[in-house]
Amino acid sequence: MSSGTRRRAIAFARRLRFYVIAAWSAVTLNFLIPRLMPGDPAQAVVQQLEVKNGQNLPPQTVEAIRKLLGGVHENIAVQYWHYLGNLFTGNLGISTGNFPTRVTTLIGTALPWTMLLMGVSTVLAFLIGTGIGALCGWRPGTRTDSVLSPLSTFLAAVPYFWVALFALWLFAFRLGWFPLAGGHDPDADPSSPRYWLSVLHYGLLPALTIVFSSCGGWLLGMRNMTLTTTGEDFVLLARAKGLSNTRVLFRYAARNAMLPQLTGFALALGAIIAGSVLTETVFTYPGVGSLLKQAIDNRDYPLMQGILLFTTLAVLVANFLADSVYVLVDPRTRAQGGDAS
Amino acid sequence: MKPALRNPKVLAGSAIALLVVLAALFGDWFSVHALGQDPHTLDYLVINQPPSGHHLLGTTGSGEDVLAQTIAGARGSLVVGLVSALISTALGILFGVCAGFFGGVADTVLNFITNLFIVMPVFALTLIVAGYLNNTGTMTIALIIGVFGWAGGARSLRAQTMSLRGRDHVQAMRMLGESRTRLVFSEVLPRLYPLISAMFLHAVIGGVLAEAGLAFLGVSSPNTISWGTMIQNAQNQNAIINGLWWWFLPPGFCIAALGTATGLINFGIDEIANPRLGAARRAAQQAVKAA
Amino acid sequence: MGQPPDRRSILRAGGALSLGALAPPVLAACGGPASATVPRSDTVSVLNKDTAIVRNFNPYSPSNHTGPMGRYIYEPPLWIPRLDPAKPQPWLASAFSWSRGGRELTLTLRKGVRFNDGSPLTLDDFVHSLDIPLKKPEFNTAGVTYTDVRATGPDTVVLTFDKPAYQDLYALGQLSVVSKRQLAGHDLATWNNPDPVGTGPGRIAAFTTNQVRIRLRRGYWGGDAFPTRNLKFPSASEDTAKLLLLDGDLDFASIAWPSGQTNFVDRDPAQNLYSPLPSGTIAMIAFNHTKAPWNDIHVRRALSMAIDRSAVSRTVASGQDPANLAGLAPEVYGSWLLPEYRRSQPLDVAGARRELAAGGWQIKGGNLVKDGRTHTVSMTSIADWPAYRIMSAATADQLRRHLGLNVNLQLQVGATFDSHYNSGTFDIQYRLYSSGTLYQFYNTLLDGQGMLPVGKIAASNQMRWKNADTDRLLAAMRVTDDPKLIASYAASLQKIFVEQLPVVPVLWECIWAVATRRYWTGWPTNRGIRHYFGFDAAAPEAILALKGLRRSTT
Amino acid sequence: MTDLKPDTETPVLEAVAATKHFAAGGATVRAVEEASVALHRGRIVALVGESGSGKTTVARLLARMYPVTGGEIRLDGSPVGRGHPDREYLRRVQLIFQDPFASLHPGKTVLHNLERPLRIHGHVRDRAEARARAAELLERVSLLPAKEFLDKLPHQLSGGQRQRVVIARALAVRPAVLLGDEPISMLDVSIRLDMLNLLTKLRDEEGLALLYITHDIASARYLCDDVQVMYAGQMVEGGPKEDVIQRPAHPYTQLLVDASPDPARDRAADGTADEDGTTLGEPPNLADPPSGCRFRPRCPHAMAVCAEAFPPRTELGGGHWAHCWLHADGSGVTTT
Repeated sequence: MSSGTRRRAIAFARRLRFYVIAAWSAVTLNFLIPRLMPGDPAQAVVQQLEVKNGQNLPPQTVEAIRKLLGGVHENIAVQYWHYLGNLFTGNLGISTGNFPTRVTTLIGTALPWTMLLMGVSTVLAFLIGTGIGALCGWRPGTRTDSVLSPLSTFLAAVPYFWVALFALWLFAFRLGWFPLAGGHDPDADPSSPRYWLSVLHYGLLPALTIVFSSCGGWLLGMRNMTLTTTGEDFVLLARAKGLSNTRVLFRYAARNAMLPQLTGFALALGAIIAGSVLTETVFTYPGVGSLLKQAIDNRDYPLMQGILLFTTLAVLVANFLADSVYVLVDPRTRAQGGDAS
Repeated sequence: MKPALRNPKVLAGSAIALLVVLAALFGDWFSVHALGQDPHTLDYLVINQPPSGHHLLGTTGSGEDVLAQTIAGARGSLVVGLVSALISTALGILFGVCAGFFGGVADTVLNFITNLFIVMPVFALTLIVAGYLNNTGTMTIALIIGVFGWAGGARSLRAQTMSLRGRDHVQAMRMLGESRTRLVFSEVLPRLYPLISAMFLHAVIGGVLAEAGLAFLGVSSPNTISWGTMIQNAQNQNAIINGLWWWFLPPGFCIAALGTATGLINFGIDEIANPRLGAARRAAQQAVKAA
Repeated sequence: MGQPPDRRSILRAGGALSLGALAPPVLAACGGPASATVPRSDTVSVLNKDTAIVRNFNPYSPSNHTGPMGRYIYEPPLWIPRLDPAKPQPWLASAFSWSRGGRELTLTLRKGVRFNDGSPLTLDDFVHSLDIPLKKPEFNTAGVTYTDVRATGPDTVVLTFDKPAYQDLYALGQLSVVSKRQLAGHDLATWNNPDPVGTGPGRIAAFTTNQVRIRLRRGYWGGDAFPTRNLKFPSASEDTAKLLLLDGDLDFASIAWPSGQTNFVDRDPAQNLYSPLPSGTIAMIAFNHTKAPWNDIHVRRALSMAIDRSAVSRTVASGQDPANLAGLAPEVYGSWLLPEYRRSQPLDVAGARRELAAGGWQIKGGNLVKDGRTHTVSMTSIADWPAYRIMSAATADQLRRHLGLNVNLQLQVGATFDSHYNSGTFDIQYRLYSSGTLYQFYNTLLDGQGMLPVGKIAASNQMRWKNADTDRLLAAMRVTDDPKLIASYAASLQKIFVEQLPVVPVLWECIWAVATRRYWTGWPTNRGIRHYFGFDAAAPEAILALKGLRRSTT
Repeated sequence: MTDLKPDTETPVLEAVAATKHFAAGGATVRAVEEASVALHRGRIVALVGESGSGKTTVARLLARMYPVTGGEIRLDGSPVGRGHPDREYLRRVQLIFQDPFASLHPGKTVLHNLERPLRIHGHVRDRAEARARAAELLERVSLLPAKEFLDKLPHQLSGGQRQRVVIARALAVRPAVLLGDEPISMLDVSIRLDMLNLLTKLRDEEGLALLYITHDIASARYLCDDVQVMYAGQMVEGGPKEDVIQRPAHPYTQLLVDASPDPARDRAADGTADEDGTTLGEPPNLADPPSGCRFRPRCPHAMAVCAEAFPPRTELGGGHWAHCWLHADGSGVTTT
């Protein structure tokens, strides 16, 4: 079907157009937010140093810091132009909180940790939640369902960091099963297996808290989707045809219920960085979330800006990929061409 | 309303929610007159006291009565939750219903903005904007949470409105000469109420949680008592490490209880609105599907 | 409450559980370079409070997070002892002398100093280091005030000042002496200097984002008498640091631990140590002197008299005792402090009421009233530190109890709090204050010359104190190095401070030392402190304090 | 565009060569091509065709629910604009939807449904009057006793009762034209006849012009005066009903008539032949329709010329016409 291919290509182009405009909007928003907000990074650095040294800084030092970190006084259009130019060359500026380190260097160091911790636990939470959710939705009202579904509602309402702090207190502090902070054994040599085992050990508790807190959402979503789908004609038909329960569940019901779950999953993957702030703050994990927290504490605007931009683009890319897969997979999107914007 | 209140889930949820609302409205009066404790008083002679007859839930590291603070926190948290939910629901209706109903250029523009906000990392944005705004007041925080949190609801509403717009009864009223404004308010909106109320409840607990998260990260109004700032203060003063569970546990439990209450009410509404599954929930999922 | 006593053994068991039987063979297998890891008992482990550090040893960065380890690499020309900042000591400059009435300073470069890359410290390096803040004022993070640097001999450098600068030596204690060769070709505004070259004894041995190891080299100019060559700086939050201290993973941390006595010291009094160290910092009430009623001495005095400082002191950790009248900590400014000002302001409610009456003030409905005009009292304090929340609330409570004054206490996050202070847009603030030498102490706080109008961001005299006597005394103090004259000016400044009360000192602030003697002894305590250590110390102090440690014999 | 209608008076409502194309996901769906239909006072025109033939689109074009892509709609002989219809237009033309279950707001009473149009068009001034008029309307559609029905909610009514309410609601406007989009297809077979009689009554007693859309030849034959047959968006044949049904000129009409269970012709061999046309084959994809005559791929008489162009209108006498090359030759009127 050449017209089908063409239609798919058009749908694709439309989505691409949306994401390009969205990316541009995000980039521009990112440029505007710090310029619309009051705040003075030099002041933040001065305050930080005064706290660190326990002393007020001499006026000359304060002057020097103002010169070093003070604002740019160019025309805003010129600034925007420079900003775009810098973006294309991968230059996100220099962190004021870690002067003179490049923002890209900081994000680059922190990113693998976040990807590792948040990526693994998001995938785990998704798989576990979706699996149990499909079972609950398939047989609503069973004991598993009647316990797990309300429990998930409760879990979704408990502040994540509160659970995490409690877990940290119980398992790391009272019981001592896990380390209290960090991402790896600081004394281990990065090339040794001991180091990698320590990475596992250090990451386990944070990962478990994420899985614990977030799989409820997947569970509920999948349960309800499965419930809806099993009421639809094609599933009833499949059941009437006498196909085995498992076959109907996996071939028909779950498969169709999965589509919205997958979109959610793409969103969740994209939101990993943003979601890592609380986890990494609680567990002092050396990822982008901690970096963002640090940036906010230090009023490190270039770093905040860089992380925000990076995060937004990550979400956009994840969504674009999910959308693209969607166009290929979902028969409805194929038939109608859909509209992304 | 009657069948709703006969549903045990709705009943339980409403009871908890009512308790929180009462605490928010009359909590200060109750604390001062019934408990004899002012949540704002720092009694620096009794710091970090475990629960006792005088301080039923003990005292904080600054000598505040934890029970009085927890009751006072209901107002702080609920105000943020309600205000942010009002803002996000209003924006959601504005963007979602307008886009879905009027279609055309309006839809293109509004839906683009909606999608843009959906793919933005909302929590990070909220955090950063709140962080930029330094000494933020409660209302500013509620405003930020609301302004960044409407897009998901708008998307559901748009999908639902589009489907309603195409329904025969709406088209029929339109063919009778009904004005578009009246169509929105009398034909479309009433049928969205279950979805909107579910969205609103969801947004309330979302706002409470977001405020707590922001407070935990140090972005909060330092002069307001909310469950979030209580946890932040407890964390700041090492309540966990020092074993001051009475300080740390109550605010978290309250947030969880309020969240569960809204969840129960939503569940109940779903069950009433659609014995199989709530129309609202389905619409939300279709919205996801449509993405 | 607290931790179960057997936590350590459980921790070990947990570690064994999780790493399982794998751990020993793994350790054995990777013998080679990894096992070069120094045993804990041969390492001094000091807390680095920054939780995420960056390999940034740029000495001009105002904000590098390399914390205490930088102290073992870069050294300054002079040492400004924290406990007597008015008496600078030679460091890399082996001698210094003033000429031309305080307009020229001659520094003599110490001989035989080598950088940690083995190259010698030359006069060229020295001049270059002193010259950088002049060539690039934005890198003047040390705050120097000289206008010219000139080598005048094989090992002498002359710094020229516009004005007599006897009081400006402090900056030379902050400046890092760097290797010209290493800096060559690098843009200081973008360069991280990941492998720093300095004259200090240390060299980076290993760097990760949560721990830095320093190896002390042989051939350090100051001698080799270190108890060990291995230092490590684990990064941890203050909470985590407490647990690391309990576990013996940290030897020393400079953190406040309000329950430190019960939760740490009492657990093992022979080994564990928690001590406040004097810092010369005061917690005080600062007034906006451009505003009524704060520009009225009677009101300020009444406020000061109505505070029971020992009651406020009891609300915070021990060691934060009532400050004396002059606001000069005896441990730091002891030689200047007039005996009559050593005592603290006692609670004197009757006196406070008399002062108010003398100024024509009444208290009605919790507010200050004079000539029919009502002034509400609003005090701001910093929200970032819990101790300040408590202290300021206690202070406000004192005023309510004793004068019936309703103090509207608002907490502000640090940045907002400071920006209001700097622009003079506040009523009264409860804040901490500390600044270098005695001259700097008064000058930064009270110098009325070049006072900025309200709304402009000021780096000194943010309270907008305008007093001709103060200005005259500070100006005179700047241009003399006669100890007798300086002492008399200092006495007059103290008198103004005590009588005019530009600020109301409330409590002393402390630096807290938490240490364990499990591996090392000789930690600084409030009894017999010689040198500061850890985060708050300057390079010479840190190096000397390290030399003062001894291997534990227990 | 001359008409050989038996009735020469100006049609109340008319579609002239109306064309509608929809854009859908990058493709163009050619739903209706140059369709013409004229509605006269006191006459019922049936528009017959299978699902997807474009008959509903024609009705909606006439109701101006969306604008025509080409051609025009004329009310009382004068062309109307392309925008949303004004109240004046809606007062003259009313559309009745297929599904009586969906076309009433589930939360609104019968009275509310009737009151709104009365109020919108200023036919009543107060509540009491509205109630009285609403009761009259219900009596006109034989929903008796009218007063009892006024306060009922849609779900308390049967399908037939609802469709009567829907018709009453349309009548409340006092229209000249009623467009019925398969108004009886969702109703129980037992009450369909009642509804048809109601429509006949409205034509006869009130002189309404009616467009009756159906896929059911039998009901068209029972009810209407004229029949027009649509296939895949094109009008293929039309004329007085007996002419068209008894002597279908277009192969598609023949197929349709043959498949119809017509008791009159006693050919109800396959009574299950239904609207989905299991016996009629598959309709073409309107996003990519066949060239020329769209019935060509299914036509037993297909010729080469059929692929080249859509056949012109051939008058077969007595107002009977067809678009088919079979007859175009015979008449000698050939245009391309």
